[in-house]
Amino acid sequence: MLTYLIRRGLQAAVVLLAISATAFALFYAAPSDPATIACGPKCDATQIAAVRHSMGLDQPILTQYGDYLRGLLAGRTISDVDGSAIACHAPCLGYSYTLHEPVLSAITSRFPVTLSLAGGALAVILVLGIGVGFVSALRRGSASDRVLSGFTLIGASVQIYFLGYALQYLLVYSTGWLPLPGYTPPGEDPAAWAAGLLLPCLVLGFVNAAVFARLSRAQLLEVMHEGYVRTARGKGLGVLRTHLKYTARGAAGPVVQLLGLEVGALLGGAFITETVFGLSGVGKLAVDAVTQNDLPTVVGTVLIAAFFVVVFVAVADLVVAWLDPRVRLA
Amino acid sequence: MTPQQDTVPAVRERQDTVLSVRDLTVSFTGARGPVTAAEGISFDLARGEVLGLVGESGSGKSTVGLAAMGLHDPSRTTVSGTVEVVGTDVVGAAEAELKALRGARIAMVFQDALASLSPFHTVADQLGEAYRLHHKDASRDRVRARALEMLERVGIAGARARDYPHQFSGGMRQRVMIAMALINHPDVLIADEPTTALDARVQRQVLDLLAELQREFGTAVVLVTHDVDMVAAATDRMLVMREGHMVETGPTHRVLTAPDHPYTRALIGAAPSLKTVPGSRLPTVDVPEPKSRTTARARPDEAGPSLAEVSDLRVEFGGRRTLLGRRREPTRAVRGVSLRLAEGETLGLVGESGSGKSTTARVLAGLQRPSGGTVRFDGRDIARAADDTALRRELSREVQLVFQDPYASLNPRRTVEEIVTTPLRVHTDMSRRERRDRAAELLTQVGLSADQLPRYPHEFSGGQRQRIGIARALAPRPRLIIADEPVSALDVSVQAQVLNLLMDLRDELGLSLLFVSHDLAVVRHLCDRVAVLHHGEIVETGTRDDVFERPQEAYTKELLAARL
Amino acid sequence: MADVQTQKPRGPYAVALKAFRKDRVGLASLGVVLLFAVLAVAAPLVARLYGRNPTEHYGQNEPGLLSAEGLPVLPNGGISGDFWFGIEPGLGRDVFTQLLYGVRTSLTVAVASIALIAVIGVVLGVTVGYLSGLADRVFTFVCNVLLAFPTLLLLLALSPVIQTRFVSPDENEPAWMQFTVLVLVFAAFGWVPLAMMLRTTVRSLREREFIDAARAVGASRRHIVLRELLPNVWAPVLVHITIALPGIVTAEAALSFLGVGISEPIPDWGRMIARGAEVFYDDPTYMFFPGVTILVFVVAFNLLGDSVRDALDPRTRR
Amino acid sequence: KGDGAPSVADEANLTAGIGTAKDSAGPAPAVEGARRGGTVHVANLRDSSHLDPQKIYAGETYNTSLLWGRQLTQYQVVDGKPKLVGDLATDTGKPSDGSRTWTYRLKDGIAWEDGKPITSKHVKYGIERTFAPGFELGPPYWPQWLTGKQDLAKARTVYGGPKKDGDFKGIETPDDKTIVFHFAEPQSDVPFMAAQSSSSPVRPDKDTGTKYDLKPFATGPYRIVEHRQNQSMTLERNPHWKAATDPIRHQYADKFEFTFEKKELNTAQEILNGRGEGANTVTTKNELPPELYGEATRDPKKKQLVVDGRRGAFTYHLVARNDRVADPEVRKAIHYLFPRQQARQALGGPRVGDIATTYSSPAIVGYEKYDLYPVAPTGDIKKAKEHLAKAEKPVKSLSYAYESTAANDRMAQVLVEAFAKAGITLVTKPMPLPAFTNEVARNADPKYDLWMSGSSVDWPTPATGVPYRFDSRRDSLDNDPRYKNPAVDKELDRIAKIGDAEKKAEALITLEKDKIMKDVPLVPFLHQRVQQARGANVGGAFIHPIYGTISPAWLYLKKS
Ligand SMILES: Nc1ncnc2c1ncn2[C@@H]1O[C@H](COP(=O)(O)OP(=O)(O)OP(=O)(O)O)[C@@H](O)[C@H]1O
Ligand SMILES: Nc1ncnc2c1ncn2[C@@H]1O[C@H](COP(=O)(O)OP(=O)(O)OP(=O)(O)O)[C@@H](O)[C@H]1O
Ligand SMILES: [Mg+2]
Ligand SMILES: [Mg+2]
Repeated sequence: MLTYLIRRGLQAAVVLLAISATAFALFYAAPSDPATIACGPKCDATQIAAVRHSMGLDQPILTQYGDYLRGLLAGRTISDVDGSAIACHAPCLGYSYTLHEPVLSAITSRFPVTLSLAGGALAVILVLGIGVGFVSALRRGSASDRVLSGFTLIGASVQIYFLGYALQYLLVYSTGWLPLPGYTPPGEDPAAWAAGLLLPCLVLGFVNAAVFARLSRAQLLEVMHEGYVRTARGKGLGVLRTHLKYTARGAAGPVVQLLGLEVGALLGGAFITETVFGLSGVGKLAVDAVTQNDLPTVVGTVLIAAFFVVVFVAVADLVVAWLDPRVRLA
Repeated sequence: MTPQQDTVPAVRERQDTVLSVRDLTVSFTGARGPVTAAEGISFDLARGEVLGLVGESGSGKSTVGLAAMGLHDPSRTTVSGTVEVVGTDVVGAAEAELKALRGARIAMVFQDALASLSPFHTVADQLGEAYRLHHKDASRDRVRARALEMLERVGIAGARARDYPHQFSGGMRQRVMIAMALINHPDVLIADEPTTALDARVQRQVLDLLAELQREFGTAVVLVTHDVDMVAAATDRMLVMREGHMVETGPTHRVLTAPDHPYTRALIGAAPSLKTVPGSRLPTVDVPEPKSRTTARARPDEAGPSLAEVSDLRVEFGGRRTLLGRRREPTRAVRGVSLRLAEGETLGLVGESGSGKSTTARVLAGLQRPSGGTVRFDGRDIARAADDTALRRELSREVQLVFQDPYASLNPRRTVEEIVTTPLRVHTDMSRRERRDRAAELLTQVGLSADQLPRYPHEFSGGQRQRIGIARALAPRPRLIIADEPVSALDVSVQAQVLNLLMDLRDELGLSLLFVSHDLAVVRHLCDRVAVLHHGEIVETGTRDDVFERPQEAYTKELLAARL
Repeated sequence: MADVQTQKPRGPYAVALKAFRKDRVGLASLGVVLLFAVLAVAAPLVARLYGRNPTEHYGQNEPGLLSAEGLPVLPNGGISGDFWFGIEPGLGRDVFTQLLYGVRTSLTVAVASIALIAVIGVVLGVTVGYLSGLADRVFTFVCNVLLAFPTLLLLLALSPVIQTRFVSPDENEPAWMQFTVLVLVFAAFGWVPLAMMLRTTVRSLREREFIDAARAVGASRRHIVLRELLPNVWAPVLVHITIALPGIVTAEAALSFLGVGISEPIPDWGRMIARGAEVFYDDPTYMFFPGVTILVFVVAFNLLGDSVRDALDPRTRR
Repeated sequence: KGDGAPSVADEANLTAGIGTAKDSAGPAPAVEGARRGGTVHVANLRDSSHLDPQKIYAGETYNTSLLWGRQLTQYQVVDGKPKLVGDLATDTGKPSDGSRTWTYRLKDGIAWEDGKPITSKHVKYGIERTFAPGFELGPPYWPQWLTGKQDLAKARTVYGGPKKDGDFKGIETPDDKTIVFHFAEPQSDVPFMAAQSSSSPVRPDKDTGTKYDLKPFATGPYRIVEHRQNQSMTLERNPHWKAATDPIRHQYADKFEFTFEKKELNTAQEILNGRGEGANTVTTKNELPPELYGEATRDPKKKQLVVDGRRGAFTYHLVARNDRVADPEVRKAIHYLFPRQQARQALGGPRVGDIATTYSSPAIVGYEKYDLYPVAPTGDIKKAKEHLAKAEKPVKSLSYAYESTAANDRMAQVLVEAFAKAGITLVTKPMPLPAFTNEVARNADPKYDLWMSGSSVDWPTPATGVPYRFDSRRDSLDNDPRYKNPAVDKELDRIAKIGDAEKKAEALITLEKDKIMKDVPLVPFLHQRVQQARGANVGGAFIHPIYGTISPAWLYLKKS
């Protein structure tokens, strides 16, 4: 177990290293220059050169990347445009000259939004996705199965940006049934927090739930014909309890694995949902950073997103191993 | 359990009948319309009686068993007739009624023990659940104690109760299933092929256990099997099924000795036993009375030039370096085996599962790299053939394989023609036409017809597929054929066909044959010499008669004794 | 248990085809998909018959169609006998022909990407699945990296880079280049799931005896990969393709929605929706049509994918 | 009216006058109907990039920083009409030595948020900071003018800021109330430059370097209590600010709460529908999202909440690179074929701006309306073709670079269509803003013929406009059309010596009209407008005529 964790950790570290290198190389190869952006609109060439120098952008890219990695592990001091020092503690993801704050703090301050959104969406996914999958697998071929399958088909096919706007138009704007989507810290006003996130979570959850509904339905149907399920019924166990105790357990593996990937992806920021509903989460931060060529933030958000994916994929593997004693970790 | 005298059903008192099946018909709705898997089945089972349900694969045995449990999926199955379990008609009964019945009055040991035990729950949990379901007010401790008791009863140490099924061997799992079925002392037990896929020794243990428990609890048993020997040994009455219909029923002794129906006769004769004449043609369903061989097989010269030879062969698996530098313990599959196969000879390789038979065969075929020892074919060192494509290609001209699984060894996406001509493409520069003609010729040789060339494997039955596999092996006109359990996946009557074919071809073509099997009777029937493998080592080698009549080693004796 | 041998010989695909022919939903969705394909191919013809083209600024050139703010004057987004689906706010282009030509954009990108994905995925997946060892480890690593990479961000960041790096300033970014870039980037990430799936499939196929059987008759590696393995993976590849294609249509639209992707004046559904989002308080119609079109298209494709899978998968046919 | 917004009488003529010493005395003329108390909420999508007074270089932040920062001079706005008056100083400055020396006297009673008096040393220190590295973000004028070196880098070799080079000789502070600037050349526009944020005092003991950028020390009516970058900012009344010293600002609300990062559309929805804190909210940076504009114009209740005005002196022009599109006939042809009305429609209609015929904005001193080559707003293809026919070489294709936004994409299509009608293929080059800045604005040799340029002057006189844009000796950052006319250069040299701001403005506008625009170096398109939203309960909201956004310094709550 411990060796497994260590090995998995090392693997994850290498993957993240590769991702950071790729992101770094790709984004620093972009045509526009962070120094130009950091320096004001009236900067001339010599000034920009000075700014480049003080930001360390005139160093070879490998040196810059080395500094970046060092900052990530041990923290470093970054020089501002004017050459003054900004302390950036480990894990230092760099400093955003557009936001004028360390990338990590920019991410952490937006993280509650993303976390709330991810949590809500996850709840919807679990209830709607797996619940629907369960019901329609149990009633395979029935009218309710067809209705639910149609429902998930729509979910799998609809665009967040279409559904998001359409629902905003119907439920918020024309009727006022729901409050405007937005984020209020739950500590401030839990009701407003829930109300503001209701629609985004529902939409994000619904669209993603479809995949889970289909997967869990297919999985359940497959496992339903396993011998051990029949054995359980042969013992005199009822249908529902058999499926809850045996079928669901047998079907869980792939669902959990997909769930791990999904949680990781959600925590890395739901780019489109956050854009559509105007939630200032990590995803919106990332998209904005890309459009504003805020390279440190782009690399930082890419890394964070990848980090969550890697971590939760590993967690999912652990859960699968815990669910299925046949799976050996090592 | 010795065969009893025929008891006339009419004489038996009503309350003594624990299972009464009348005119049972089961059909499935499939993609191609309904499939009737059982039709007009009727029988009675008295308390304490053992009924053997015999028939080849797909004849509807399991279907009848499941119908008795009321376990057919109602949405896709139509069941008609009546199945009365201690007075309750299972057909059309309410789920609640069935729940009370299942596991308590009627229980089933399902066909595949590994698949039938939940991999996610400990053995004790699964046993305990079976008990608790019908003893609602039993305390936790009581349930646990009962589960342990039942485990011990089937010979599994209580200490292993917290283990998961995958940590058990096949025989142990089978015993767990039996324990689970009997934990509530049911009136009827349906044991669906409880011993297939088990070694002879384990098979024996399981059957003995079943008989013991059956006697003890007075349970009536429906023993589903396709093994005639087993029926003879363990049942009072038998019922023969074919394609969903009852062919014949009656007291076991009577049916076995004087079968009414030719099918029954063929079924009984098809499996070689330790008493059949070696090398004789076996009866099959299509040819119940085969012509006997005109010329007896001449004993090949054992001392003659050796065709293939391995000495001190060792094969290890695994033991790869892990990331943290720990080496895992390698599996030592073959530990110093020495064998010799003379030109024209048939050598049998027997041993229980995992003893290294296949591994040895694969080394000889150039598919597996040995870890040590020498391998020679016709005097040439072929140890490197597994890694050296050119060498293997040369070798494969002379040595060909017939595989165990007729389903897995034929590529489902290639036509029979493509499959059979592959060796020709590799080894000859025949034109397409010529290859085709040769393939047609080969098919006829193995008893199929040439117009089946454009078909795909899934359109053939298991026996036919095995023939295709044999045709492929014959294509390059090899000198040695290695047959790795070529009949173990087949029904007895089909098995007989394939064995007959192999014997015919061997004689016609003067082939040498390395025949791998765990079935002693089959080996005895076919082989000139026999080598017994145990845990990767040769325990005993000798001529057929020496090994079967005068076994020297304890292990060999044990193996022979386990045969029913 | 009908005796199949009395019928004409049928390959596994023929069996699947027969199963598919019986699937009414599958046929219907195939019909819709084909309809879209025909519309894409015949777009100029349809536009000619209809009498409008997708690029002309009708609303700006014909007075009375658009308000000073650029909103359609007629209700429901300016739907009229001349403009069946209304006119685009701002420029006043015809929505119907825009949607029509939008099919071309979506289908071109999706089909080209899928073709590339299929080639890369099959080659890599099958090869790696057969080789294992070092190749396998490198492959797994690359896949892990690509899976953890936030694709959308990369796409967002990359498009302008390519545009400014590779296009000379005195020519329009050629349409083929826009398409190529999109296709390449979709393919760069899209092959991963397919290749991973094929790798697993091939690995289990490799354990099957018929591969050993081929080795035993002396077949070369090439023969094994090309003739023994490949024919066995077409079914999963086909299923994967039909299920992945609508995903690419969606992703392409999402990119356009976020402001990168195929640029003006090439009609594009995602861009229409983005514009629709801007005016949807004043002119919800403009969002309705592209939104519903994509929905129908993707639903049809997903249904088709399901049907293809059912037809090809012997287990679901059960 | 009733909401206390200053009435905007005649927008066309709202240029800034220069006020007298009497105008400069506090308190500011009361806003009609204003009352004290309450918390005004300001919701913007983005936080200001800088709050350090010497780094601020954006009209909106100038406007917001009025809440806590004071300068030597500032614009007093009465009834929407701006007037430049003394702020910390008693008047707008006294020139001497042919306008080479300017003297300011500070008022009595002006104090920092801790009650300590503001002295001329603080003002000097603040201005000295503009020389230091890192302050290239702010306007360059103080270093340039004080050293007489156009090149900022050279100016900085003369003096490198108070931290590096200590005291700067060019600014004298004979006593705590007096500050004297010695310029190398005659400077007429010093009063206007003294209104820029860079002319704010900074107290050396409070100069916390980079941190000062988050939370500057207050001199105005409010002080910053808390500022979390990109999240929120809270302002409270500054007890040491005295209304009597300030002719510009008010201190009506108790508090200002700034919040950031909320979607513009949602903020505007809340304001227009009075949901949540909407009624007490105002946007000072966000503009009214285009999504809501139609709705807001239809509903009279909502229309009231939309504050519309001129975006300061911002203009939007189609710039031709004069050395690539060298033939004036071709530029004239472009002038004629440019379909201003369709282009504006694609951008959103009349709300985005008024169609321009002049280079300079009507908001600047000395503005004069003229129309040298009258053309219908839908363009005149016939005339365009005539001019093209006169061109020396036929024009087949032109390239057009622009910042890629959905609206600009649409406008590009309008241009493509119009150029096509005149037989010219317009090659469009959309690029994201950073790339556009790099590739076009900052590139000494961009390979494009045309681009759109939105620009403004640094203060409402043409002095930072015309002489920069059309002087051939200036670099492409200033003279982006690459306009070259020796006669204009000569005339600009002459005008530079004029020591009076208003006279100089007049001369420049005349030059623009009589010489420069005759050559069509660029095609005037729009004098931009701006719309922002204010809550129903917020009074005193108007678009500041100079800074072009709602100014918080005039706001009050009707009920609290
Ligand atoms: N669930 C099902 N759906 C459709 N057909 C089925 C189903 N179960 C069994 N069959 C068909 O019914 C027939 C009888 O099957 P059954 O399992 O009873 O045979 P069996 O005698 O038990 O064979 P084996 O010895 O291989 O276990 C076969 O042709 C089988 O294909
Ligand atoms: N590829 C492999 N990797 C690891 N272990 C293997 C491998 N192949 C075989 N073994 C192990 O080697 C031993 C011998 O296997 P082999 O297949 O030769 O047995 P067998 O006698 O053919 O058994 P069976 O009758 O079940 O076919 C077994 O313990 C098996 O688990
Ligand atoms: Mg069976
Ligand atoms: Mg074997």
